[in-house]
Amino acid sequence: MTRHERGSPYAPHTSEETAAMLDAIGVDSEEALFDIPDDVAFTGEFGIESRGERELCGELSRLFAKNDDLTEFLGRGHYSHYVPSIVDHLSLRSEFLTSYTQYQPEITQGFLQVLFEYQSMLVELTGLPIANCSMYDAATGLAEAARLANRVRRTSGSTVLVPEYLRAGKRGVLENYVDGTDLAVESYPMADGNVDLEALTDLVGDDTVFVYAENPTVRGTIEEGLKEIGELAHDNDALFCLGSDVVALSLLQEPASVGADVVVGEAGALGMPASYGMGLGLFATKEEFLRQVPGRLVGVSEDMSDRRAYTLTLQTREQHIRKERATSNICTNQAWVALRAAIHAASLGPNGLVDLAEDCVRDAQTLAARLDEVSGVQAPVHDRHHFREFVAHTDQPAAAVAEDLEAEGFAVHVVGEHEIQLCVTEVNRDRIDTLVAAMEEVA
Amino acid sequence: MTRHERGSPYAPHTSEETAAMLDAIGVDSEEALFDIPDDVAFTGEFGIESRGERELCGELSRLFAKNDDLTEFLGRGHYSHYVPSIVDHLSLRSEFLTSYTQYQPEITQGFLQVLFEYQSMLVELTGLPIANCSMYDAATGLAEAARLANRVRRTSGSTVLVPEYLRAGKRGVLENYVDGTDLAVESYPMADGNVDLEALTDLVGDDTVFVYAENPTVRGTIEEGLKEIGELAHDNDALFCLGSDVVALSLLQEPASVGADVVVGEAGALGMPASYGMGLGLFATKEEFLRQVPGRLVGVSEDMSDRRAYTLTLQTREQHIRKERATSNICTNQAWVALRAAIHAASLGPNGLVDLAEDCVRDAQTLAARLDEVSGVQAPVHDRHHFREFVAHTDQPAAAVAEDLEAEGFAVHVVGEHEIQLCVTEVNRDRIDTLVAAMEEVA
Amino acid sequence: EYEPLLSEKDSTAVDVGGDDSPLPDDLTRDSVELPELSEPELARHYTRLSQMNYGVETGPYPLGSCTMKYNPKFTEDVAADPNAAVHPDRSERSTQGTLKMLYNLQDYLGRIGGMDAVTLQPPAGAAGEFTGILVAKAYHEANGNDRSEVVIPASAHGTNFATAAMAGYDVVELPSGEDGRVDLDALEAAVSEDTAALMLTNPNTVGLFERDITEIAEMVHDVGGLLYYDGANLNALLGRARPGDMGFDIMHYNVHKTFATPHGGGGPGAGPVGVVDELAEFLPSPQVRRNDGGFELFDPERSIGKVHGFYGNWLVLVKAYAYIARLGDEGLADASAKAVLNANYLGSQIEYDIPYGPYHHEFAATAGDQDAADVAKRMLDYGVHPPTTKWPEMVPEAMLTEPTEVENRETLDDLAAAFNAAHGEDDDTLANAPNKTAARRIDQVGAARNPRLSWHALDDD
Amino acid sequence: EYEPLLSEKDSTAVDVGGDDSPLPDDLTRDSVELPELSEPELARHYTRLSQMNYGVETGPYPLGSCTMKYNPKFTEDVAADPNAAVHPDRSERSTQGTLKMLYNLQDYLGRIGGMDAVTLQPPAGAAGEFTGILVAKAYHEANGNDRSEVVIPASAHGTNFATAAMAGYDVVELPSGEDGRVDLDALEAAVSEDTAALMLTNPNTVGLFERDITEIAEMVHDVGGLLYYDGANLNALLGRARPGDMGFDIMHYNVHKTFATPHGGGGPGAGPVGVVDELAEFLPSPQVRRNDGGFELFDPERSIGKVHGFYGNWLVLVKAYAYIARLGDEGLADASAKAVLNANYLGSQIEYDIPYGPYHHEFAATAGDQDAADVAKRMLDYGVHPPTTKWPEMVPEAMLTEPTEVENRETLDDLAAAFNAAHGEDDDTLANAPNKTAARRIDQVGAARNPRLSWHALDDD
Repeated sequence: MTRHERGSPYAPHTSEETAAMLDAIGVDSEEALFDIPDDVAFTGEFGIESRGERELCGELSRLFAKNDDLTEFLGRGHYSHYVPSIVDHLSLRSEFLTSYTQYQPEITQGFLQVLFEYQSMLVELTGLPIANCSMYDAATGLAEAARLANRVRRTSGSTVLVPEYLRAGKRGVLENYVDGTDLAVESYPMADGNVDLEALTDLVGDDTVFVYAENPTVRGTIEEGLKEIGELAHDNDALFCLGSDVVALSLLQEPASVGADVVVGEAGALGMPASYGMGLGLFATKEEFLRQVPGRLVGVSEDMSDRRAYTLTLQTREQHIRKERATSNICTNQAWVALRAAIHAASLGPNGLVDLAEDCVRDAQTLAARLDEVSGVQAPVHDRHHFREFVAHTDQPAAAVAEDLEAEGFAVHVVGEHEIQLCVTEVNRDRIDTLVAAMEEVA
Repeated sequence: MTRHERGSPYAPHTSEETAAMLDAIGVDSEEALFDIPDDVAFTGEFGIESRGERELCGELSRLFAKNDDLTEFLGRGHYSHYVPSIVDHLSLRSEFLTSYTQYQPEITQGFLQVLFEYQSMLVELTGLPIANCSMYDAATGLAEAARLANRVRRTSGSTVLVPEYLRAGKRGVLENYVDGTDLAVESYPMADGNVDLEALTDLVGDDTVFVYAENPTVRGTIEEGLKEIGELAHDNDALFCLGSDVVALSLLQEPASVGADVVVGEAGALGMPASYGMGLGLFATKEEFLRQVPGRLVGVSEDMSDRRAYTLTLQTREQHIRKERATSNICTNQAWVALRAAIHAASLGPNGLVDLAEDCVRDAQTLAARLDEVSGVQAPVHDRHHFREFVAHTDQPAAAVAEDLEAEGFAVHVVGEHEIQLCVTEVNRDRIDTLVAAMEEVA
Repeated sequence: EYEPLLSEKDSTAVDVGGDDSPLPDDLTRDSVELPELSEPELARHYTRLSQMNYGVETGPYPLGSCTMKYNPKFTEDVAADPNAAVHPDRSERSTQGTLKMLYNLQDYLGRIGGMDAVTLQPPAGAAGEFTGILVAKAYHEANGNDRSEVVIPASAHGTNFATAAMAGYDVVELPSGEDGRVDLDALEAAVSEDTAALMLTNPNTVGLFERDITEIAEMVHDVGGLLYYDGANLNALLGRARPGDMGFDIMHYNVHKTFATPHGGGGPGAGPVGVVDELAEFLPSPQVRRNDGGFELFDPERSIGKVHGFYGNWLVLVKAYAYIARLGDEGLADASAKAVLNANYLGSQIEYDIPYGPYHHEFAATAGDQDAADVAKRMLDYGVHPPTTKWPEMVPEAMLTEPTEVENRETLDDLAAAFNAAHGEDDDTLANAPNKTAARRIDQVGAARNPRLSWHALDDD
Repeated sequence: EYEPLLSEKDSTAVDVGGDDSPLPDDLTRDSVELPELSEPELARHYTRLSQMNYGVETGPYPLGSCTMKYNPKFTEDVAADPNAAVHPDRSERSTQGTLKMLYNLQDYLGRIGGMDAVTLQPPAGAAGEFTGILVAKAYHEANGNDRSEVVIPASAHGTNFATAAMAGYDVVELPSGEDGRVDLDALEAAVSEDTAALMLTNPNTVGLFERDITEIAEMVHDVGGLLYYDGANLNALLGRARPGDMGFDIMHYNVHKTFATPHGGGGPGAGPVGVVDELAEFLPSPQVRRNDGGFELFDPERSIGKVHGFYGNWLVLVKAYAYIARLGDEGLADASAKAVLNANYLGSQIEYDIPYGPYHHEFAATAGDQDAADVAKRMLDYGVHPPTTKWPEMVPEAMLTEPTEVENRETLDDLAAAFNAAHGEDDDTLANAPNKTAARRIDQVGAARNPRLSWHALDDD
C-alpha cells in the first residue's frame, strides 16, 4: 500500500526520493536533521504495534461490540434525534471535513457561509442578535457566559446563581472557569421541578452578577416563570442567562421575549447521534456585549470586486491577537458539528423543526402516562409540562429498577433514591411498548 | 422536511410555485397536462405506503438482519477482498456517483480520466492493447466475446467450446447471447481440475470458432496448458478467450503471452464487497478487433486549446449510433464499479496487488492442508496449484456437511455429492481455525 | 486545472515469481508495472478528478430520455448495510432478508407497471430489453410459431434496434406519423404473421402519449405478436397509466429515471422486466416466491435461463426499492406530475420551437438554423448541463429536454435563460463554445481516427 | 460562482402554538421563520459551498503551527461505528468497549509523551492548556503554596497567555534569545517563588529545539514551579524525544497535527493532558482504570473536577486512537522524520531568508521588504494554501511554514515555486492579490467596523 515498507503509510516518500531530498538539503540522513541533545533523546520504544487498516477496523469493531446493545431512554443534556442521511453525506465532503480554520477567507468562503448561516439560525431561534459559531458544549458555554458577566458587570457583586437541579458536570465546568475570578457559584432552590421564584427572589440581591435558569430544566420540566426570573436579575443589575437546546428553542418561549441577556445550551441535539457526550455549545447574546463575546464570529464584508464575502471578524477579542486580554482562550471550537447541526436544521425547515419539538412534548407525555399505569411507578413526578424527558417515582429503589431494566435491554437515568428519569424522542419512540412491558416486570 | 405535505419529498415545489408555473403554462391543473385517453387511465392504487426516511432505514435494517450472520468461504466467480476505506469515500463523491454517461466530455473530464486509467490498468494486466470500460459481469463478457468471435470468424464453423466445469450461470448467459446466431455451445472435458488437453485436441476442429478456458478455473485450480490451448485454437482459426479476474491476472501468466485473443472475467474482485453477485465484467482484446469491441471506450484527444482531453470514442460501434448494426446493445455498463476497482487497484499498487495475489495461493494451500488433516476430509481434490479456492472431498454427503457447517456459522459451496468447495482470502483468513474446528465436529 | 494520469505520477515495475513465489515461474507472469502511490496522493487525485466532473448535485441535468434526478442519500446507506453484503451462493435459508426484499420489489414493480410477474435479473435497461425479447421469442417458439421480425418506431431508442438484432430478429422500422406518434396505417403495413413483437415507449421519445395505444395493441395482438414496453419514459405516467392496462405484454423498468438510483457515470443500472401471466413461465431463473413462512428461489417452468451470471445488480435494486417505499403511491404520482409540470413550464419559457405536443415529461425543441450540438456546447458556458441533441431524428436539430421533478422554478428559469442566450448567438460563437469549462471543445474525430485507449498508447506518441 | 444564502432561497414563517399545540400559548413562542427547502436544493447548496472551500485533499496546507495533514479515511468509518454511539450516562457495565478504548488511548498517550497519567476530557488544545494550568494551580494550592505568575516566552501561542489569564495568573513574558531560543538569563530573571509554571513548546514556534531544556527545567523546578509542555509541536519529535524525559510535568497533546484527526474547519478538536505521577491525583474527573476483568471510571483523589460537561470530544478521540494504532512505533517515528525532512527540503528550495535554525518540522521565513500577508494572498493565486503570516513576531514579516510528512517532493516543489514566484513580484501585484479565487481580497476592517453577523443583519442594509 505504501512505497516504503516500514514507516508511516501516509508519507509518500520512496527511499530514492528521501535520498534525493536529503541530498538537496545537504545532509546525510534524516537523523542529521534533528537537533536533540543526547541527554533528552528517547531511545526506547512506545511498544505500540502497527496494525493494517483491515486488521484495525476489525479490532475496533470487536472492541465496540463489547458495549451492550441497549435501547437508551437517556437525555439530561445529551440528546438523540434522527439525523437525516444527507447530514453525513454532505458533512463528510473532504473540502469541509479536512479544512482548517478560515484564516484565508478567499479560499474558504464555503465554510464561512455555512457558519454564517448557522449563526443566523441561532439568532432566529433565540431572538438575540449575536450568536457565535460555537462553544465546546453547553457547560463551557454557560461558564463563558458567567465570565462574560464578570467582564461587563455593573455591580460590585460576585455571586453566580444557578439552579439546584443542574448537571454536576455543568456546575463543575462553571466552577473551574470562574476559579480565576472572584466569582462564586451558589444554588437556588427548585419547586416541583421549576425555579422556586419566591426563594430566588430572596436570594437575588446586590451581590448577584448572573442568574442562570434552564428551559427545559435538566429534569425535563418546562419553566413557567422566565419573565419573572429575567426581571429579578435585571432589577439587581445582574445578567439573565437562559439554558436551552436548539430543538426546544423552536417551540418554547423565545429567550429575547423573556429578557435573556445570554442564551447557552446544546445545539448538538441536531446533527449528531449519541456520541458519549460530545456536544455543540450554542452562545447568543445582545448587541451591547458583542465585543465581550468569546469564540469566533463570522461576518459579512465585501471583496475588492465589491461582492459579498464572508470572513472571521472581530478577532481582536481572540487569543491569537489579544493574548492574555482575550475574551477567552478558545480557538478550535466545534465548527464541523455546527455545520452538521445547520444541515440538519435546514433539512427540517421551520415546519419540521416545530413538529419535532411538539413531538418532544407529546412523546414525553405519552410515555409518562403509560408508565404511570404501571403498578409501582408514578410519572411524572413533577406536575409540569415536559419536554422530551421527565422524572418518575419508583416504589422499588431506583438503582435496582435501572439495573433490572438494563438486564432487559434498556438504559434509564437514576436521579434519586426512588427516582428514575426517562427521555423519549423519535429514535426510541417505537420501543415504548417494550419498555413499559419490561417496567411491568421489574417495577 | 418538504414544503408540500403530500407527494414526492424530492420535488421542491410549494403549492404557490406550482400554481404560478401552471399559470405560466396556461393550464388550470397538473391533470390538464396529461394527454391520456380515459380507457387506459389508471384510477386504482398501487397500495404502496410511503414511509419516512427514518422508519424506512429501520425497516430495511431489520429486514437485512434476517440474513444469517455467516462467515462465508465462498467464491466460484464472486470474491470478497478487503476494500480500503478510501474506495468508499472517494467513489461516493456525488460528482462521480450522480453523473450520467459522459456525453458532454468538456464537463466530465474527471470520470473519463478515471475510466481511461481503468482501461490502462487492464491493458497492463492482460497484456492486450484494448480494454473497454466494462461489461455487466464476467458472464456477459464471455457471451459478448463469443459474439465478437462470430463477427470476425474466418471459418465456416459454429462451435463455441467451453470447459466442462463452468458456472451454470455463465454458460446460461452465453447460450442466451448466442441464441440469435448460429453458434452452438459445447463442453470439453477437464482432467483433474484443469483442461484435458488431449480431449480438447480431439474436439477442436474446422467447426470451432471460439475456445474458452479459465485461469484459475472455477474450481480454483491454476491452468498449466494455456499456451497449448491457445495454439490449438489458432491452428484451427478459432479465437482463444481466457477467463480470469483482476487479482489473479496480476500473478498468473499474462494472457498476451499465452496467445489470448480476448480476456474476460471479473474485475469486481477489487472494489466491491460481497454484493450478491453484482459484478464488473472485464473485456480486453487485440488491436485487430478494435472496431468489433462491444461497449464503451474512452480515448485521448485534444481540445481546441490543444490540451489533452478524454472522450468516449469509436461510438459508431454503439447502439445509439449504429442501431441494429451495433456490436452490442449494451449502453449503461458498470462505470462506477470500474471506478471503485480502479481506486482499489491504485491503493494496492503493483506491490500490493502481487502480494494480495500471492496470498490467494498461500491461503488456499494453508486451508487445504489444514482441512486435509481433518478426519473424513481430503483436500484438495485436485493435485494442482490453487488460487483462492479448492475442492475438498468429504466422506459424509457434502450437502449434509454444508448444512452442518451453516449451523456452526459457516457457508461453503456444495459442488458434488461428496465435494465441497472453499474460498479463502484476507477477509476470512483469520477464521480458518474456527472453521477447521467446526469441520472436525461435522465431517 | 490539468490533473496528470496516475502513470505520470509514478510507474513502478514489480518482478513476479522467483524464489519467494508460492508458484513455479512457468505459471506466473514476469512483471507488473503500475503506479505505486500513497493514500494522500490518491485522495487528491480522485478528489481533483471529481471536481472536473458534473453531477446532479452540481446542477440540473436535463438530458432528454437519459436525464438525472436527485438520488436520495439514504438509499446509499441502506445499500451499504453489511447484513446485505452476502455471497450469491449462500443458501436460501440463510438469506431470507435478501429474498424478502427481492420479493417485495418484484411485487411493487408488478403493481406499478400493471404486470403479473417481474424478474430483477437484467443488469441494465438494454439487458432488460434483451430479456424481454428473449421471453417473446421463447413464447413464440413454445407455440411452435417461429417469427422473424420485430417492429420498432424510427424514433425509438437505439437499444431497441440493437436488442432485436442481438436476439436474431430482423428489424422493421416504423416511420413516425405526422403528429409525431405511431402512424396506424404504417403499423398495419408493418405487422404480419412474422411479427414477434412491437417495441414501443409511451410517452414516446418526444414526450407524446400514444393515444391510439389500444388500437395499436389490438393490431399487434391480432397478428399474434406481442407488445413490448420500453420503460424509459414510465417516469411520466406513475399512478396515471400502466403499461399492463394499455395492452403491453412485456416491459422493462428504468430504475435510474423512474426510481432515482444513481447512474454512476454510466452504470451500474438495473432493468427489471415485467410480463403478463401468460409469459411468466418464460422469465429468467431464478425468481423469488413465498413458501411456508419464508421465501425461496425457483426456476420458472420454461425459463429462458440466465441473463446475468448471478442475480443482477443487487445494490441498484436495493436503492430502487428504498426509493419506491419512501415515496409510496402519492409520492410516485406526484413525481410524475411534477416532472410533467417542469417540462411544460420549461418548454413555455424557451424561445426555440417545439414542433410536437402536447408533451409530458420531456420535449424535443428544434435548434432551427443553428446546430443543436453547438447550442449544447454553448449552454455549458452558462453553467448548466445541456439537453440531448440531434435525436430523435424526426425533429431537425433536436434538443430533447427532460428536467425531471427535482428542479425548482428558479433552476428551470436558469435553464431557460441558457437556452435563450444561445438562441440569440451567432454560429461562430456557438461553434467555438465552450470557453469556460475545464476542457474546451474536444476533437471527437481525431479521437476516433487515432485511437489512444490506454496510457501505454500515449507512450508511443 | 456566488451561492445565495439559504434565507435568500426561501424564508417561511411558521406560527407556533394555537389549538393543535401540546402546550399552552404562554409557554410557546409566536413563530419561527427559517428557510424551508427540499433535499435536492440543500444537497446542491452545500455541495456548491464545499466547492468554495479548500481542504487538505484539495492541496497542501502548510499553515505553520496549525497545518493540516491527510486524515485517513478509515478513521471516519471507525468513529461511525453504531456500537460506539452511546450516551454518556450509560452504566460502566454496559460500556466496556468505550471504556477500554479510552483506557488504551490514555495508555498510548502516556507512552508517547513520557507521562504517567493522561486525561482525555479537554475538548481542544486550549482547553487542554487550561486543564493543565488548573492542575498546576491545584497542586500548588494543595501544597499551601499559592503562586501568582505563569512565565511564557514571547513567541508562544496566544492561547498560552489567554489560558494563564483565564486561570487567574499574571503573565510574565519571556523575551526570545538571539538564537531564537529561551534566553537563560532572561529566564533566571523571570522565575521566582511566584512562578506557578513555565509554559513552553519544544521545538518552539520557529521550529528550533530548546537545547537547554534540561537546564530550563532545573531552573523552574528549583523555584518550585512546574514545567508545562504545549504539545503543538510534538509531531516533530515522535520517537526521538519525549516531554516527560525533558523534565516537563504537564503537557497537552495536539491530536489533529500529531495524530491526523480532521480539523473540520475549526473543530472539534481534543486536548488530552498528560502529567507526571505527582500530579495524577489532580486530573479531571473521571479517569478510566482497569478493575477485575474490565474497566471503570474513577475520580482522582484531589481532582480539579470537570473541564467538559461529559467526557470530551469522543469522536475525535476514536480517530486519534485509530491513527496511533495504525502507525505504531515505527510509523509515528517515521511521520516525524518525514515532517522534518519535508520542512528542511522546502526551506532549502525557497528564496526567502529563514533567520533561525536548525529547524525541525516548520520554519519561519521572512518576507523581508514585502508584506507577508500580501505574499500569502498572492500564493493563493498559485493554487496553494499559504503559510501562517506575521507570527511569531520575533521574525519580521514572518511566514511560518509547516508542510507535514504527507506531501511528496513534487508538491513541495510546487509550494517552493509559489513562494519564489511571489518573491519576484512587486508590492502592487501582491497587494491586489488574489485574483484567481472565488472571492478576491476581502475587506477585514470593514467587516469589523460594521459587524453584520446574521442574515437578519443583511435585511437592514
